Amino acid sequence: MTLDTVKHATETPDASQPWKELGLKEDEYARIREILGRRPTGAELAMYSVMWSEHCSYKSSKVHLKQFSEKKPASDAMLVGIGENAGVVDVGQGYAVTFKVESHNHPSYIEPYQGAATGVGGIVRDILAMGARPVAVVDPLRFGAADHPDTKRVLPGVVAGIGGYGNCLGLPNIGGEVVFDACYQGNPLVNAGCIGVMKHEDLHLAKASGPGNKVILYGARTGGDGIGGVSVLASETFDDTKPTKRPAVQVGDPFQEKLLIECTLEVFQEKLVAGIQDLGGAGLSCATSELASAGSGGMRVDLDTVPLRDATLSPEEILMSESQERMCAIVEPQHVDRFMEICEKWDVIATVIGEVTDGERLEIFWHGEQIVDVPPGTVAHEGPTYHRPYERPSWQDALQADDAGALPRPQTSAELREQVLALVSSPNQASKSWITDQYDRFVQGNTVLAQPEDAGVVRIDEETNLGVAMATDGNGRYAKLDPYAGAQLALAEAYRNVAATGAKPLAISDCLNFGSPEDPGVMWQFAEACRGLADGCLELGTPVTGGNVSLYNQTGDTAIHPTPVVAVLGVIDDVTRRTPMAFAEAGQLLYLLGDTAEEFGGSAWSEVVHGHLGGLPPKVDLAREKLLAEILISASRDGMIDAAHDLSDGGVIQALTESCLRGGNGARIVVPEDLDAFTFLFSESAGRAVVAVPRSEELRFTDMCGARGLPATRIGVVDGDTIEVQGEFEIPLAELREAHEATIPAILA
Amino acid sequence: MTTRIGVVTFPGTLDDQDALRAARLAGAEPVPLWHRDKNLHQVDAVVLAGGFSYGDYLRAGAISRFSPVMETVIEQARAGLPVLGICNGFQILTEAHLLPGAMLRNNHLHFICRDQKLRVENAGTAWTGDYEQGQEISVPLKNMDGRYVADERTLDELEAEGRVAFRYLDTNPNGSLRDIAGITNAAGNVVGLMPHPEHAVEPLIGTGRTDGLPFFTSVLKKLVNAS
Amino acid sequence: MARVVVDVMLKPEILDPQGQAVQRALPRLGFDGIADVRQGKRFELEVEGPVDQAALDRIHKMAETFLANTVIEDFVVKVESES
Amino acid sequence: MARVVVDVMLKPEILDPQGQAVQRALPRLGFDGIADVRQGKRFELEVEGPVDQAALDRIHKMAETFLANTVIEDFVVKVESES
Ligand SMILES: Nc1ncnc2c1ncn2[C@@H]1O[C@H](COP(=O)(O)OP(=O)(O)O)[C@@H](O)[C@H]1O
Ligand SMILES: [Mg+2]
Repeated sequence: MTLDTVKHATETPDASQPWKELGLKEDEYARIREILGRRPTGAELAMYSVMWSEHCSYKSSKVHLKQFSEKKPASDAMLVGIGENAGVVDVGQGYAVTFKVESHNHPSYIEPYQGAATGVGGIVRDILAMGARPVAVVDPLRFGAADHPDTKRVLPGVVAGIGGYGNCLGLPNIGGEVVFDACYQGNPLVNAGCIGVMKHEDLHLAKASGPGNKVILYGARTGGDGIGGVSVLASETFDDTKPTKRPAVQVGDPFQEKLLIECTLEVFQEKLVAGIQDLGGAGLSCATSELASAGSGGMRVDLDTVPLRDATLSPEEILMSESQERMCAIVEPQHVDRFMEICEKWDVIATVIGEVTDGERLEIFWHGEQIVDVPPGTVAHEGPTYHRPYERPSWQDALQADDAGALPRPQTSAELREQVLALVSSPNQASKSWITDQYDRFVQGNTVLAQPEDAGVVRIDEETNLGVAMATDGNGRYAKLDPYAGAQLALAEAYRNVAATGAKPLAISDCLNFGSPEDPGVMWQFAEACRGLADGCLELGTPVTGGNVSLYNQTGDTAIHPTPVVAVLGVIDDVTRRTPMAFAEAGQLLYLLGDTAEEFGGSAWSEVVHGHLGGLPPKVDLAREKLLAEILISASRDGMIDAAHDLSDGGVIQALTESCLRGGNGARIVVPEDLDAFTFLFSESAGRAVVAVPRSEELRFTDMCGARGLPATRIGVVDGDTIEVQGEFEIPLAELREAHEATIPAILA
Repeated sequence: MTTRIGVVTFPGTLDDQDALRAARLAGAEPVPLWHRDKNLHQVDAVVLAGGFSYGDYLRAGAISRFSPVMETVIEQARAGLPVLGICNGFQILTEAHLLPGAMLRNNHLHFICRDQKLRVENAGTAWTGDYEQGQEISVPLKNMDGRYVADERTLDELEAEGRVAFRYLDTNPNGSLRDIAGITNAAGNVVGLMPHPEHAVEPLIGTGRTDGLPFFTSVLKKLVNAS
Repeated sequence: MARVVVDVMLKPEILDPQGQAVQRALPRLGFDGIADVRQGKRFELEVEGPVDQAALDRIHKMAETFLANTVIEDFVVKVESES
Repeated sequence: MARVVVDVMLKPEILDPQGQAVQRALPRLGFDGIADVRQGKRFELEVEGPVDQAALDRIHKMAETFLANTVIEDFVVKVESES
């Protein structure tokens, strides 16, 4: 096969090209020809196709995502916003934190272990590329029905992959989610988040400037992994009949990544890099074009110098390869030797593959012949923008009219008790420790709180006890009923979870998991969720620092529930003041904060007892969320509460069960006068939490709530070894524990 | 003079920083050691920390055992240098035949991370002097290959000589024979265990207990008394 | 009882970090002249009854659906001993 | 280049939970008549130069000291292909 050089392309303008197979549309191909003033070479076509794919270019989503910038709340905390590998937030004392959530949904369905593992690897490199030391990971997960046979294939593999990779990197896993719903049957959601910490001055940006600076590729050798994976996997639902020449599955090597992390942190520390970029989706195509276009534009790369694992790879394939555990650094010539020494110290292969030029074009050569000559910005940033049509689905009204409030409620105390046990033992409400015990939560010795606490908290400074907190949440059932409110409820819940530990929420990242954007109904869900999230962030004062969009999550024509997952980052000045969720001390008083209304739409109760999804999700009141958070933070700082647990799916009874079991103490509960027992126990009204108040602090605490206008209702006391709801029922903790903890092992064993 | 506790970093070691911190909190001078460097830099004791050295790819500890630093550690351990192997460090010590037996994949085949109860069965080693004989402690356990095995004769010998240093209580988390969580060599200077005392040295962090700190204070006292 | 062995190896184009780690360690241990190492799994099955074509077909099926992950692995079935 | 294979299996007296897990799963998947399963490792080494007795001795040594842990494992060295 002759090499398709730039010269050859100019001479053979009419040669037919596989743009369609590469996922490009006719007008996109025409646009590439227009940009170049000729037909693209094979290598150029590969680069454009992969960079203009949905996954890399956000072509369907970006018109909606821009609200996150347009409606950005004024916040002093933001150091770097959307657009970089990850956003960066000031957390005080000279520290900055970077964090992000990404999806690896489709690969994890095909090969659960490796798909999930490389998902963790990718997000960790993103964080590393900002100049930060990764300090913790989180993993929001969604699977098909718990009792479906395929869940038994997918879930253990995903969990083992996340654990296998994260544990081997030495990153504590401090939180996440596990949700089961038939809508994710053929399309599990594997989202992974990472938090990194740095000093302000260590911030590194992905740009290549300074002509003469060297482009260094370091880390694993390049192989045939995931070639075309980005465009094929992310832009269409996969059908496994399509023949693939190269493996679509990438295999992760966490050991290599651990070396890459240590090596990279050391070159940062010695200030040897001028710019840096991780290699993720679209591999070298992405890294070189983004580095060049964010810098002054000019870069020359000799592609034949790239160290290969497979000598038969063509230049196009090398450009598109998604081999894991690679990074690309821009290094001034005088630092190259030292850079190489550090790589050698860590057994990391490093190669100068090119240099920054004073031109404005990205030029790539193969054995001396030019195969790419493009303006890098057109590859990296000027991909197509779609204004896809969207429309409220015709079924939405009927769904909302199907009010969960009309479902039959328990008639007797015995029935109520039965439904409590059914709830806390249902797969979605049951303990997830079978899963989370496979994750190392102790490594690095800074974990203050981790699952099953409301938010993970890690210490970032041993001297001052400064710490950061993170929680991730998303409720696809709520979002299906109302995507605008659903997105806000996800935000509110994660925000509340962070505040419940005593940390102040600062900023968010998100992972927006939706069906096909070519379906106007799905597109409407997406647009609504973005609007809801942007409006919510503006009101709560928590900017969106970055995130990820995963589309085409569907099986055939059936999309998953719209599933916006929100990660909220918070800061806590003194981790010794953190509030855990366990009711650890008998005699402490239990208070319910917030208002409880009859809200059952999308609730766990409606799902578990009636298999029902309909009506409206709980009402969103962000001003109330803010007030609740302020109270929780003040109370933690001033030592007024010993435990706090946010209320979300499953309502009061779920929260009481979790806090009692964790503390090994029971509770005597009195139903508040203005509520019936059923509503009190099962409603999912937002903006609420349960706290345990030492008697000595009761007055101070209730005075504070009263003064600030937050309803605080005394609902009982920590006591005994049962949960007793007076006048209704009593359940021994042992029985609750069995119900809560046996479900998941029984399904997966 | 302060006591110097060295902690070896192999490629893929994860808990080296924690072990250095634990040494510091116990009052020792923490000294990082590097796998390629044979020189132990006059340390008075060595900790082989947890992690996945070389990815644990062949067998846990199998590749590290052949590193330059281990040549010196093996030699000096035989001469009486206190050496503590935690988790991956324990695996390295068995691969290096400083301790008998071997570590295999957990019987349930999963990585497991939990707060684990142990009984200190031998409070006479270099690393356990600050515990009471029979004391029950709780420290984090986290591993994939934690199942201790040895042949019957070796096990009987370990028992007879009081060289089972720690035993799992309540549940055996990985199928280790005779509930063995940690062992010592005959001289009592080389100790290996799967659970992680270095993760239990500060209130509020991890499980919030400090049950692991006596490992580090024990060796300190022993060394100070000896000098 | 007969022994049938199923060897499962990563496909050649798939990264084998385990084999690589072994290979990189060899020269340090003084073993030269090994150009490549791949690490895979070996299953030894004790089969009841005759190992005829039907039995082999079943084992092949088992290897394909269960012992190997054919997304990333190849396998070979061999009859090792009959008795 | 020749291929030499080193098969490493747990000693028979050592519990093999991986093999057992496979065996337990088989009937559920509809595969009967497998009395026992043991899972081990297979190393494929590409050897440079001639695979003479000296080379085999070296590989045997390598297996004994490194590829297998003879406290718990047995191994077999086989020349698979010469070229
Ligand atoms: N996949 C997971 N990885 C890590 N932690 C998880 C995972 N799934 C759930 N958790 C943790 O379990 C606890 C309970 O989860 P969940 O019920 O979803 O919390 P909440 O309802 O408060 O958001 C939380 O601490 C959460 O972080
Ligand atoms: Mg919570």
